[in-house]
Amino acid sequence: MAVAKVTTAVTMVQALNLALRQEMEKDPSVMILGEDVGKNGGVFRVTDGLYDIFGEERVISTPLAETAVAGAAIGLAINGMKPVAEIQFEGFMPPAFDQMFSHAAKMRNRSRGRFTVPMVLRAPYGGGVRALEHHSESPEAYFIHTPGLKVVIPSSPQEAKGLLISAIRDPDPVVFLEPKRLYRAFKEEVPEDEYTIPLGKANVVKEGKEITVLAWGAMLKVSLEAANRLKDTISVEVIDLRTLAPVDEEAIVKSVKKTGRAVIVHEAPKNCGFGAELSSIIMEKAFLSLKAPVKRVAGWDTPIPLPKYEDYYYPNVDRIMKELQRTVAF
Amino acid sequence: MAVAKVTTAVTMVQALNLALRQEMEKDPSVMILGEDVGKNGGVFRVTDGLYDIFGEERVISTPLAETAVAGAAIGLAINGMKPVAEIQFEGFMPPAFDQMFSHAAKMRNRSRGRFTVPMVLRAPYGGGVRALEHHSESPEAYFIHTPGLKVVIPSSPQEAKGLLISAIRDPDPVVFLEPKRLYRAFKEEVPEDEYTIPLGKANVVKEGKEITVLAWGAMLKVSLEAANRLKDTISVEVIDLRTLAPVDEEAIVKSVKKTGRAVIVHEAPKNCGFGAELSSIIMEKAFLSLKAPVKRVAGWDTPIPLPKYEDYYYPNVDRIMKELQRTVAF
Amino acid sequence: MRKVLHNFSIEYLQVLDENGVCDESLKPPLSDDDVKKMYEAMVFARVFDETLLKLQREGRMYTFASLRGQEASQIGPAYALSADDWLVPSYRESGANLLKGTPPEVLYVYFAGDERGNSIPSPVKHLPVAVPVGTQTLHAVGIAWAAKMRGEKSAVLSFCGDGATSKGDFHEALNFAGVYKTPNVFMVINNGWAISLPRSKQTAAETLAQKAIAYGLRGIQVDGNDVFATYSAVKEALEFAYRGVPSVIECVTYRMSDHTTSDDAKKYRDPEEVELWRKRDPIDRLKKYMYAKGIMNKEYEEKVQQNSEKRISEAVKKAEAIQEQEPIDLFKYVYADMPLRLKEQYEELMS
Amino acid sequence: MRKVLHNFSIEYLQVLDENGVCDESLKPPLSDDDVKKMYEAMVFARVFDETLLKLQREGRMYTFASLRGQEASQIGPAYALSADDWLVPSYRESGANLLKGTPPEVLYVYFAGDERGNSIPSPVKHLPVAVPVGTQTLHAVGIAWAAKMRGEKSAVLSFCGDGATSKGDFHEALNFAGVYKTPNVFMVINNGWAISLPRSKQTAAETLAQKAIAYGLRGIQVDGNDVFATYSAVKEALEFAYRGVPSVIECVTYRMSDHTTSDDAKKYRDPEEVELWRKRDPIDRLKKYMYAKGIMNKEYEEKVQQNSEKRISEAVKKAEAIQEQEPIDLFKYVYADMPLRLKEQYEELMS
Ligand SMILES: Cc1ncc(C[n+]2csc(CCOP(=O)(O)OP(=O)(O)O)c2C)c(N)n1
Ligand SMILES: Cc1ncc(C[n+]2csc(CCOP(=O)(O)OP(=O)(O)O)c2C)c(N)n1
Ligand SMILES: [Mg+2]
Ligand SMILES: [Mg+2]
Repeated sequence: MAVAKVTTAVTMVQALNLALRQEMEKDPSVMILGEDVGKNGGVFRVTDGLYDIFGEERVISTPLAETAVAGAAIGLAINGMKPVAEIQFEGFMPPAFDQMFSHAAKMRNRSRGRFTVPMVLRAPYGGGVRALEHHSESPEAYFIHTPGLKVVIPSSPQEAKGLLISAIRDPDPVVFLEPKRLYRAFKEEVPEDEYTIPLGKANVVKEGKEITVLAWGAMLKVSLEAANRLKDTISVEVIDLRTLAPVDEEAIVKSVKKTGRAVIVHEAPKNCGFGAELSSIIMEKAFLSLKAPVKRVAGWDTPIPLPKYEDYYYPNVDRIMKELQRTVAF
Repeated sequence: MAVAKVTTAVTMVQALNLALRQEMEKDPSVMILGEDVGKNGGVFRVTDGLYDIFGEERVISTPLAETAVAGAAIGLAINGMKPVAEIQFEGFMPPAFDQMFSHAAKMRNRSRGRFTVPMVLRAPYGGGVRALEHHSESPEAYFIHTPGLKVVIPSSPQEAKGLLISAIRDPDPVVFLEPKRLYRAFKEEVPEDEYTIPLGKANVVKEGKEITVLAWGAMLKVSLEAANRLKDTISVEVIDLRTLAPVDEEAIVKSVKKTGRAVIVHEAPKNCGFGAELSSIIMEKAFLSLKAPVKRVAGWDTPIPLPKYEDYYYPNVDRIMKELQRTVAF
Repeated sequence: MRKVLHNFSIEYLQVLDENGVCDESLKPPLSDDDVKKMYEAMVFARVFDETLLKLQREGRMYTFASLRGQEASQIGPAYALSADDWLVPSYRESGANLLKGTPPEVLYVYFAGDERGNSIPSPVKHLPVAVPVGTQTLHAVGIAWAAKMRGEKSAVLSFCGDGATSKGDFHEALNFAGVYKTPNVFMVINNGWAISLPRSKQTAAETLAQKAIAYGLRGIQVDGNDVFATYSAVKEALEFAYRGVPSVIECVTYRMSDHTTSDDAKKYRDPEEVELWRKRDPIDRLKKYMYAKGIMNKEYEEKVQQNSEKRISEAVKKAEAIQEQEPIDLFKYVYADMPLRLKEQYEELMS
Repeated sequence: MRKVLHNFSIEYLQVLDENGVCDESLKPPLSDDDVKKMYEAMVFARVFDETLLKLQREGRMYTFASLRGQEASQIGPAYALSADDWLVPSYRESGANLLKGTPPEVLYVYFAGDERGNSIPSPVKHLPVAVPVGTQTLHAVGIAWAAKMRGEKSAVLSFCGDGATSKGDFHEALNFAGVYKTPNVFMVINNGWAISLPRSKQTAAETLAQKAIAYGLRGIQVDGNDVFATYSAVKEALEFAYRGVPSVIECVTYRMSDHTTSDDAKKYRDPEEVELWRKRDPIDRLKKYMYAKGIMNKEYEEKVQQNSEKRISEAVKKAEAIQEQEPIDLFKYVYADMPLRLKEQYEELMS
């Protein structure tokens, strides 16, 4: 990452907004579509102000139809545009799923490269904001299990900007999930100039010797907090995966070969979540280095509770600490 | 399973047909809906003849709309019916996914038990029949990752009948995936009377000492074949999981604790497939028994090729044998 | 040969005009008592709404979708239902839900972020709040279809918004209803906005009622701020529904509040438009009629207001006194029987 | 007040009647040469179809969807396109695809189960076969929208069936087209059946053309076995499209064959119905017209047939001589760059 000189402290929402603006300024084929992304600037304000700058031709509030948002974006991408489509909440991605699964993911392969789908499907993602039902889901595994899609989840404002720019420039369809509880949780110095963070490369956020934590999105901070609280007793390495598909297996294997232990943290239900894939990768590629079983701290295998009880649901610092301790003591 | 006395040799298609007929005779609230299930008897003839017996009120060829098939089935189930909905091919389940994910899976939980969805969503599933694009998919992981759904995949005519009857009687929504390459692949003696095979219980199909193979659907036979070819050199235990959600963890763990090794076989893409979950369960619950890493023999992480090249794609006897040998030799 | 194959038309119905003047030739057969009950339900809906907005601002609740301005679009239709008919609401039909029989404390519990608020007490026939826009129209078709199969005299009244008409689910639902002649009445509440998208940009169709034509259904547009029109159109549609003829009813009304408590409508709409609609208030309109008719006086008006406030403050008390759910309740309703894995996860949570 | 708000009507167009008699007042401005080209394309489509059905029976191909009977519904529309216009087909538009410029050997390679048959040679502007019914209508909207944004004079002609009109995707596509005034022409090929479901049970709407009304689009029904009518309706619709007015065109035609080679239509439909439609054959009809007009004679007729057969047998030879794909081709087109995991999987496959 080539970090430019001028930086400003911004939230993730602002960083994403900046990324969109700069890419739209640079490349006239970049356009935004989705529910309420226009004058309203999106329900989380990620596209705030872009309508005023680029007009209703390039920042388009669509009718209420997620299948169409994805399907039209595919057509736009095939015919030379670079659509950045927003699904208002990840809980409303399922109606867009068929188009992503049947077409976005397969068009390049189907046509042997004649037609390609350089689109981004953005959505606020995950829980922790006391939202209504269907507004706190973590559907990354559905997309990861779909060959032909890339899946990216940023963990901070700086990450968000660099990864989103890379996603927009990527020649393949990218599902870009934005942890909504990080949207305004903190500010970070972010370079004003454009920069990219390569897709497919993980980030070792904290080095350690005894155990590896694999996390992404909002769970990164929670994991880091757990690692820090344990700093006097356990040397924890924390990796931010950033791109979940294709995932950076080399970084994972390298770390676990060093530490011999791993815990994976995610918000999505445990059963068949991405944690399972990561655990299996470690099993397959670092078995002999393992001193303890790889464990998953994840959402329960239940629907996500309404706001009053959501704290019971998501992995928290305590649960992660407990698992780290148990694993090291194994 | 209480096996009745009179049996007949039937294909899986016939066994499923019999199950549907008997449940419809027994319970007037059981009904069938889906594309071409009526007079045409379904494109694979699973519902053949039922239209003539039960009439167009209970065996309903619907308009071409998978979202509606699932969504209307939910309403029917809420209001006292037991709909068995067919999706013509698993590749067209994605448009039904939102209704299954957002409502079928959550209605009981959402309403604290006031409203329930005792429906079955059936579909032909998997590859190996030289079909068009979208007709050879294996989408089980999407459903398994969705709490509130059950997922069942039979591996033979006898299994198919007993499991489908259980699925129809189950008080919760069941996704029932039928390996289309087994539909007419072989006949098996099947009890004429109704019988059930409990959901959530795996079946040890072949006992063995050195390595466990976990498989389901069409991969069971392929796995058994691999095991048999190796019978003089490796003692392979083969388990048919039957129900993938909730999966029979006890049976899996028991077997792997005995054998110390495991290979999982599935048609779906490897990345984040159900094999990953199974590998993780073993990691978490039988780590100390493991003599070698658990391996997955699965579909590649690519779209499924058109018929001419599909043999390159699916796990076959050779690939399984190789993995079994490698794992035992580890 | 170039010829006209088919002609279609869409009608508009208004019974009470903006000044509360009633077109007696169209007035549905409602007794003065009925009219009072409808008025009371509209006031109750509004007071419920105002109370919840206040409590939300105080942080005692989570997101809430106000129904202000849409009282006539909810109460007229709900009043037309019999106990055997079903109500399938979206998230904005608190008024209809209350009239259908869900106690206010239950609804409040829902908006306070607790699943028990979606546990509609038996035998009240209405589904829980549906958040994914438009999806509930398909449930409405399935429920109606089941009733028809069993030969019950029971129809299903479902609600969705102007935004929902753009969803594939809406389309597939109307089409199924047409093909299976299910006893459905599809209310389309055109309140002018889908969050920030004005009706004019939701679809190029001149009316939403004409969407019925695509499915061979009955379609009509009504003045959604006129409780006689909404009642009458639904009553008529229910009669058709029992005979297997589904209808679409577009209610033209207005969302007076922000979309929800998370929204700020000032970002995208003109306050003048809101002002315009304030003059068309559905409660004021009915009140004018009732005063003119002599079935309303100041005393009654105040009493209705006070009773509503009292009933709601009692409900809030009751709701806030509800015991916390137990952690086991997270796991208990996922399946009829709790699988091993959920038992283990519950233990892990408690450890 | 109960009043009619809006009136709508749906027209029907036929130019050549069943006996090949032309309504000259409606005849589109086509030269004799144009008519011959259309005739040739129709015959070519039919011979292609017959050849593939034969090869399929011989086991040299996989599933194939015959277009027999629908030649006029494909060739008229495709003939109306300019090279800058896009064609977005379903799986049954081989005739249109060939006319648009995809070589027959490429199409054959597709039905022989090889992805390279979906690699439409540049610069031919048509998408690969779309199997998931109705989904392609949304791609058509996106492509048209992109063209409009760039100010190109390019419209998109998409095809879907009567069955597809029930899908949510179709609804959302038409609605988007209406809102964004995209240059789209939506052909709805009403061939009477969606596999085993007759048109009458697909929707309760009297026509499929009237579905346009739900979105404020132009809608017209045409005789789909009349190539002048299909050409003319599309030509007109393209002119509207360039000006930002999308259209729906219902072609009433008939699927003479089984749904696909995997289907057996005898299970569900009356052979008399098929017989009835045999008399309405679109090629025979045009032939009658051409004989009467004096632009057709036996010699020409035979030559067209022979040329078609020759061209196709050459194509089949070419197609069957194509080299096998390499296993690496399974992995090469998943992403622009092959990720590590795919490289490893390729190695595993080759080991
Ligand atoms: C499928 C889906 N997409 C998006 C949303 C987010 N959302 C909630 S309400 C709403 C607008 C709905 O508008 P309308 O149907 O007119 O109903 P209204 O809110 O005006 O009552 C949107 C976009 C949702 N709940 N469901
Ligand atoms: C979404 C989807 N559902 C089901 C199918 C299976 N299927 C293939 S063609 C077909 C019928 C299509 O009918 P219609 O749209 O009228 O087109 P036609 O085949 O008559 O050309 C069905 C059900 C599919 N391909 N896609
Ligand atoms: Mg609205
Ligand atoms: Mg058809």
